[in-house]
Amino acid sequence: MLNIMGDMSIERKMSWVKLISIGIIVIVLLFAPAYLSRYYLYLATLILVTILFATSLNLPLGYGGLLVLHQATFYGVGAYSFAILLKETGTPVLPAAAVALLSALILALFIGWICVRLRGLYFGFLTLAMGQLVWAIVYRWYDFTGGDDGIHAIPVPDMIRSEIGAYYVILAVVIVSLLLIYRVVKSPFGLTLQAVRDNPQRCESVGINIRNHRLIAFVMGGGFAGIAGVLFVILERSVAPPIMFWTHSVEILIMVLLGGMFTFLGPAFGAVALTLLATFFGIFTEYWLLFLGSIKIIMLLFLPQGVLGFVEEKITSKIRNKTV
Amino acid sequence: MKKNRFAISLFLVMMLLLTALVLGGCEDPEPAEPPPDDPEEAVFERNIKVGIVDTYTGPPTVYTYDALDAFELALKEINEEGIHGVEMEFVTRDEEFAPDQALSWARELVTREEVDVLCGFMSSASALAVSEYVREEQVPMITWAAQSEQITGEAGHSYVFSVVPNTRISGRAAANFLAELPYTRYALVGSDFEFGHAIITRFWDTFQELRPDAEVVLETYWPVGEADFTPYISSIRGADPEVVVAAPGGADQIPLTKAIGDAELTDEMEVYLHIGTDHAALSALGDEAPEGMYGSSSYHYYYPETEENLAFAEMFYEEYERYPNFVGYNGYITAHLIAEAFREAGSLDGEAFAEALSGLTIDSPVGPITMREYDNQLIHPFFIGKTAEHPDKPYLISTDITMLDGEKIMPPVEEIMEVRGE
Amino acid sequence: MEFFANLPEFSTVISQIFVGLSRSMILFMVAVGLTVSIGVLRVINFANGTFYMLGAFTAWSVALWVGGTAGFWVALLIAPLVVGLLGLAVEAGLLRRLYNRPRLMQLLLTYAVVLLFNDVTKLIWGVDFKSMRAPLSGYITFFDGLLYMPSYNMLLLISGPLVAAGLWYFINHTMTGKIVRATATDREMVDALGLNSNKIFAIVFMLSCYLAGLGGALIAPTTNIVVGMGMTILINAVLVVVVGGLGNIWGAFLASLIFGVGESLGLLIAPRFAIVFPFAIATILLILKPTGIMKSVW
Amino acid sequence: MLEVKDIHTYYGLSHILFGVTLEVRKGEIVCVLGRNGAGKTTIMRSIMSFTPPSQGKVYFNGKDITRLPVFKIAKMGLAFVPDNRRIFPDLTVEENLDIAAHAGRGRGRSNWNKEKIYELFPPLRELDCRQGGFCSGGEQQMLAVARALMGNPDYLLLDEPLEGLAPLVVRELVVQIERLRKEGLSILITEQNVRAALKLANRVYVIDRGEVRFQGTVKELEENEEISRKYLLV
Amino acid sequence: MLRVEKLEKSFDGFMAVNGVELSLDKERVVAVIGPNGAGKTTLFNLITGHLSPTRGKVWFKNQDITGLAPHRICHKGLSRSFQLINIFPQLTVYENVQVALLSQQKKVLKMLTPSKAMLEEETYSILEKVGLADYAGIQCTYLSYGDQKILEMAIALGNKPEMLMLDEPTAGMSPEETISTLRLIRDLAEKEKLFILFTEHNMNVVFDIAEKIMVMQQGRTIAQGLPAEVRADKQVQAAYLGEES
Repeated sequence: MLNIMGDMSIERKMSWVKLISIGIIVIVLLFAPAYLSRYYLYLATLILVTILFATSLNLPLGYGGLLVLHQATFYGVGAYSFAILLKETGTPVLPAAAVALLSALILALFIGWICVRLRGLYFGFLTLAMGQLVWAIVYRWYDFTGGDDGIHAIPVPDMIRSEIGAYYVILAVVIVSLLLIYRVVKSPFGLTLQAVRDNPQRCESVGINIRNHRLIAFVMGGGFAGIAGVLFVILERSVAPPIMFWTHSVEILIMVLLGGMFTFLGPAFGAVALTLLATFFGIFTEYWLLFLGSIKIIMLLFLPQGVLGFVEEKITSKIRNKTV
Repeated sequence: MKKNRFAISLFLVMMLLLTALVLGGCEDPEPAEPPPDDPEEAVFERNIKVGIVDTYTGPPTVYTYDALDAFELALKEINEEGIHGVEMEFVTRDEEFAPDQALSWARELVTREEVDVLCGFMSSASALAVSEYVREEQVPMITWAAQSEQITGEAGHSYVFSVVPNTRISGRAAANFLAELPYTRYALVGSDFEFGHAIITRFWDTFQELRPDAEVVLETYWPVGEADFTPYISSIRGADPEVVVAAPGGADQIPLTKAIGDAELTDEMEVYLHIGTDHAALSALGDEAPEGMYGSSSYHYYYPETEENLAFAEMFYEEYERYPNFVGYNGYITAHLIAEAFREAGSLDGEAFAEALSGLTIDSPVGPITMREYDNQLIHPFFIGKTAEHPDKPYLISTDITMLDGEKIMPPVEEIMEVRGE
Repeated sequence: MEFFANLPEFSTVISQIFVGLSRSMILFMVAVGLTVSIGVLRVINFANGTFYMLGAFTAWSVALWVGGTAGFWVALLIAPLVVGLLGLAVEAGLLRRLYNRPRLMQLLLTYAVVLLFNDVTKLIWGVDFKSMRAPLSGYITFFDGLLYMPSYNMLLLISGPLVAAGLWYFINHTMTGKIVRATATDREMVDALGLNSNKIFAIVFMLSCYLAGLGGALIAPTTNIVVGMGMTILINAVLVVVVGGLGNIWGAFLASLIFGVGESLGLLIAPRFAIVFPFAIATILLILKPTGIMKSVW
Repeated sequence: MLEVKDIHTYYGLSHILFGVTLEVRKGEIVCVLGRNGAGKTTIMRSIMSFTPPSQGKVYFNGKDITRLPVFKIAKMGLAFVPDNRRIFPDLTVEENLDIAAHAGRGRGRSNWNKEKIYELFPPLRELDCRQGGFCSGGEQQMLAVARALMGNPDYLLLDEPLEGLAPLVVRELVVQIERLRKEGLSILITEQNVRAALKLANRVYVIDRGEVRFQGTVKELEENEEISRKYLLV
Repeated sequence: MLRVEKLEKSFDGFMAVNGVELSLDKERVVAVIGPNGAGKTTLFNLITGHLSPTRGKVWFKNQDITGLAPHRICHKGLSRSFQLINIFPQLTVYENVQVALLSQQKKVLKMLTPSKAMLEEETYSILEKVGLADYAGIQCTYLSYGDQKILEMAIALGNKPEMLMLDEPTAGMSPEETISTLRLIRDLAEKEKLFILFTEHNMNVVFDIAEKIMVMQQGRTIAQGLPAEVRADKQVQAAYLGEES
């Protein structure tokens, strides 16, 4: 048992697997437009956006231990700000995206500042209530947000308008964002964030301001969700209130959980799997919610750590058995 | 241990991507179409495929399934005859009343299923979202339930068609009808979403021109899906109007009608309910619906009592053991419009189809109907009547029906040009 | 369309308050079911709204089967029981396996149950609009017309406090109620005394579903019975439970009243923003009293 | 007779008990001594199957009770008083006793009732209507024992009953436990307070790091200085 | 160094700590003893800011730290360990200590540099000091009970404190572990010039290494002074020692 980390050969093997996997994924992703038909390219792009969205939730949820029940608020606010700026004011894309990000961050800061006083479920429910408040305002404020009709025909520049253009732009932004999140997770901030999640009391007594830490994680999660919202607009060129309704947040939560919330790529895996599942069930049967619901129940019952968490546990326990 | 985590994750994501890739790669592209020749003699080389994107989850399903069933019924008729030697088929997708889902499915249908026409659309937001997409893809779409006036108005273009009277038409129809009555004090109420607001606004704009002496004594809206209408009935009573004009959306119809009946509001004032006399609501309410309430619908299976109309209603009844509501009827005529337009176009090309459909006139159960050329909005009669009991039926029906001429209640083309800024 | 409607008359305000109170009662029945299951099982049951919907559907079927005004009363007896038993099946079949897992898991499991049941309901009952006859019709007047409301709302108004009182008696004065309270704070010790806490959990979950079903059966005559009708009330009920203090029955009662009356009065003042009210009320109350207006069991 | 045979118990991944074997015969008081973290509480939890052992067996009156549901074990006549008392804080003292009596109705020969309990623990009589959560530590300990007795058990498992009590209260409680044995109860006690425990016990087990290091009578333990020094730090 | 003045804390009318006075200046190793429930842990929590006192003051390095948040007190150089094991279960042993060091160096908000190699030397030096260096890469829940208690102390040392407060550092340890832990505590006081305040159950331990002892019972100080004085105190013998040994 004491030898778990000592076995260098396993580590070296793993780093090779890692390198090769990264290489293959990069190639697969870079040349996707070459072999994917139009619909699947679109689906891939949509999945990329969802991956970023799910990962943005995992930052406060999985790493910070914050029960964020309404992440779609920030996604929606990012999307709406971007859409309104492009459509109503004709702002160029980059400044508009920057403003959208900023508005998601500010909203997250505001909601977070109020919510981080609370713990656990109370925190979660306050985010839910405030998120629904934002949703209700968007839904009602017809002159500004288009109400329940939403905003359509958003003038996205031609370059990123084509499916391939949108794919590459979104791919680039998602990869950069994921790398950023990865770095944050592996940074001292990320490490202490996990410590705060595991044992907040102890963190206080080693001198960590846990409220600050939680707030920062929450705001960062909100910011990345806002970016995902902007990407969504680039892809769909239309927004409507359902994207920030609470059920959307729950869908994303399920992705994160089923993928494995203590792993970095778990949420991404969940996003890929559930989006594909929903699409295929939607194509094959009218009662797709029945199937999707059943699958979710089965997975929740039998894979409590999520798919990646499960696989990881299997493999690490095998390695441990070998080394002990 | 932590290192493995990353590698395994990467591996799994990769496997999924590869699966997607294989699935995606399996699609082989359809061969290109031959150029259209003379419509009369054209022979299509493959079946016509129609994609239906509609809501099959939640409250509006009472309409969407009717439309789907009627559409299928029409296909049977159409395929007996055939269209240039081929048949028409369809696929459906459930968009859950969410525009992003609708758009996603529309993309799937257009790029993966490669459908020739899209139709359906209960939700106006979905219709608007997809409308922008089909404009670029040059795939025609027809909405049979979404009533936003923007669809063929401000956001209209040559590929989007509507067979359902939109809010502008319905509002004008109500105004034209009520202007004949002697009342001046009005209460305007509706469901709190765009549809409710639009109906009320259009009604009042037109009505004011016709009757400058009228006044609004109350204007109020309730959240969509409201379970209990008592507070609204109380506030209507409190305002003491002569006429209540109500625009409830979808599922709000039932509880509102019921609350009106329960409060016996029709004894104290006139009540006009948008789509209030449609079969879907009245048949569900049985004898709980109030008698003597004005209501509108763009279709009644029992009126006009023409042979064609009764025949269609009976045919539908035989197949499904129920009578169609107005959206069901819209599904039926949509199928026939599509078939006729393809016959006319003689090509599977979207542009040719859209051109053929625009301005097309066909015979329907209620007489000839025409797709207006400028804005692709169907010219269709509109029915307003008063509820009354019927000796043979367990529910109320509309009586004393006034059939408003489609041409008259349609907003003039100039008005549409104005909102489109042309 | 001004922001503020004309100021209403006094009698309208009074009537509106009472109508708001009667609306609160339905909200209370769903919310109290939620809060009981949170208090004892520590499970947040998102499916509660779905059980409410099933209550309405079952009541509709039963009333149709029995027919007449008696139909409603029979439905009121049977429908909640059916829903309660269904709840028991969900507890024993699914939820029981997740008690030791993180709360988020249970929450999402109940959400998946919502998806499942919505489609099953569609399969069983079809998609037609459904409407059910109320046992009482017409309006009644009190105090020289100062208060004027539908008789059926009076029934609702009475049923809420009845349910609350019954629940209070059950919790405080029956042996099962005492055991339920004990289980809420220390499940292991209840087991160690030789009482089967699994059974207590099942009873409580069944009770909570029963209450949701009762709410559904009671609302059925006034509303359109459709798939998805549980979603709106669910989110309001969740907020009521949180604002009232997780697991506190009286908190849920009080919060329901605040929500119901607040919304009703809000309608009079700013009808255009009626939809914003519940969330605004919840947000403000939670900012002021983060752990709810009454003591939470957590 | 309660017999624990070679049990191994884990908390998650940590292995706590390594083959513990002990027995409690009818009518005797057996004491398990050991330091914090030695595994005393885990023995109790394994017997009651709160944390069922992954290897080994627990027999009660000859029946295998390993992995039975907790409530079934309790119903057979084993009562557990945990180290932190775990009174139901929202219930009054009376209600605490009521539900235990309800659970134990129609069981056993000893027939405890409230009157008999109040006789044994006079202070409880005055506290009748006070909520369990508002009682002092000593009162809670009495209540916890009383609650266990209301179920009419044959065997009593007391986990560190004397911990954190004032000396005077300890003395009182020792007397009361002694009385319980005379009533015919068999008792298993875990304790850190060696002095008090030795006053009570017939036989003693000393455990450390999840293993039994010594077993025998009180006298034998007192004579074995090495064990006392090494494991009990007296 | 540390001065506690008339500290009081009541929970719903129950006086957990009642007018405690304590000061550390010359003596580096001070012990607080008393039976369970005497208020030792509450006293610790009051000093480190986990609880705020009902009355009284706490001075550290001549600054008033009464009621400050725990993380602020920690940054002033007062660090503590806990009676029950209180570590970061999902992190490795290395990371457990690293977190404390990062916090002490105010680097916890660095977001873009990988944390892995940061402060490696310091972390290892602490791990070596307490003898856990061999287990650096292991997830800490796999450590034995005794080692987890040591890790507990190592985390506290990660804050580079001037004064260390240890709540029952040897509770539950085997005699060998207890002895080595005591040696470690003495070393820390002598070599690292740390002030150490600790609570303890085990009398031998206390009289062995403490330079000054405070005895608490039911929230009050009943004796304070050099070990010999305390041992001789009648009241202490009656209330505490008399029963225990």
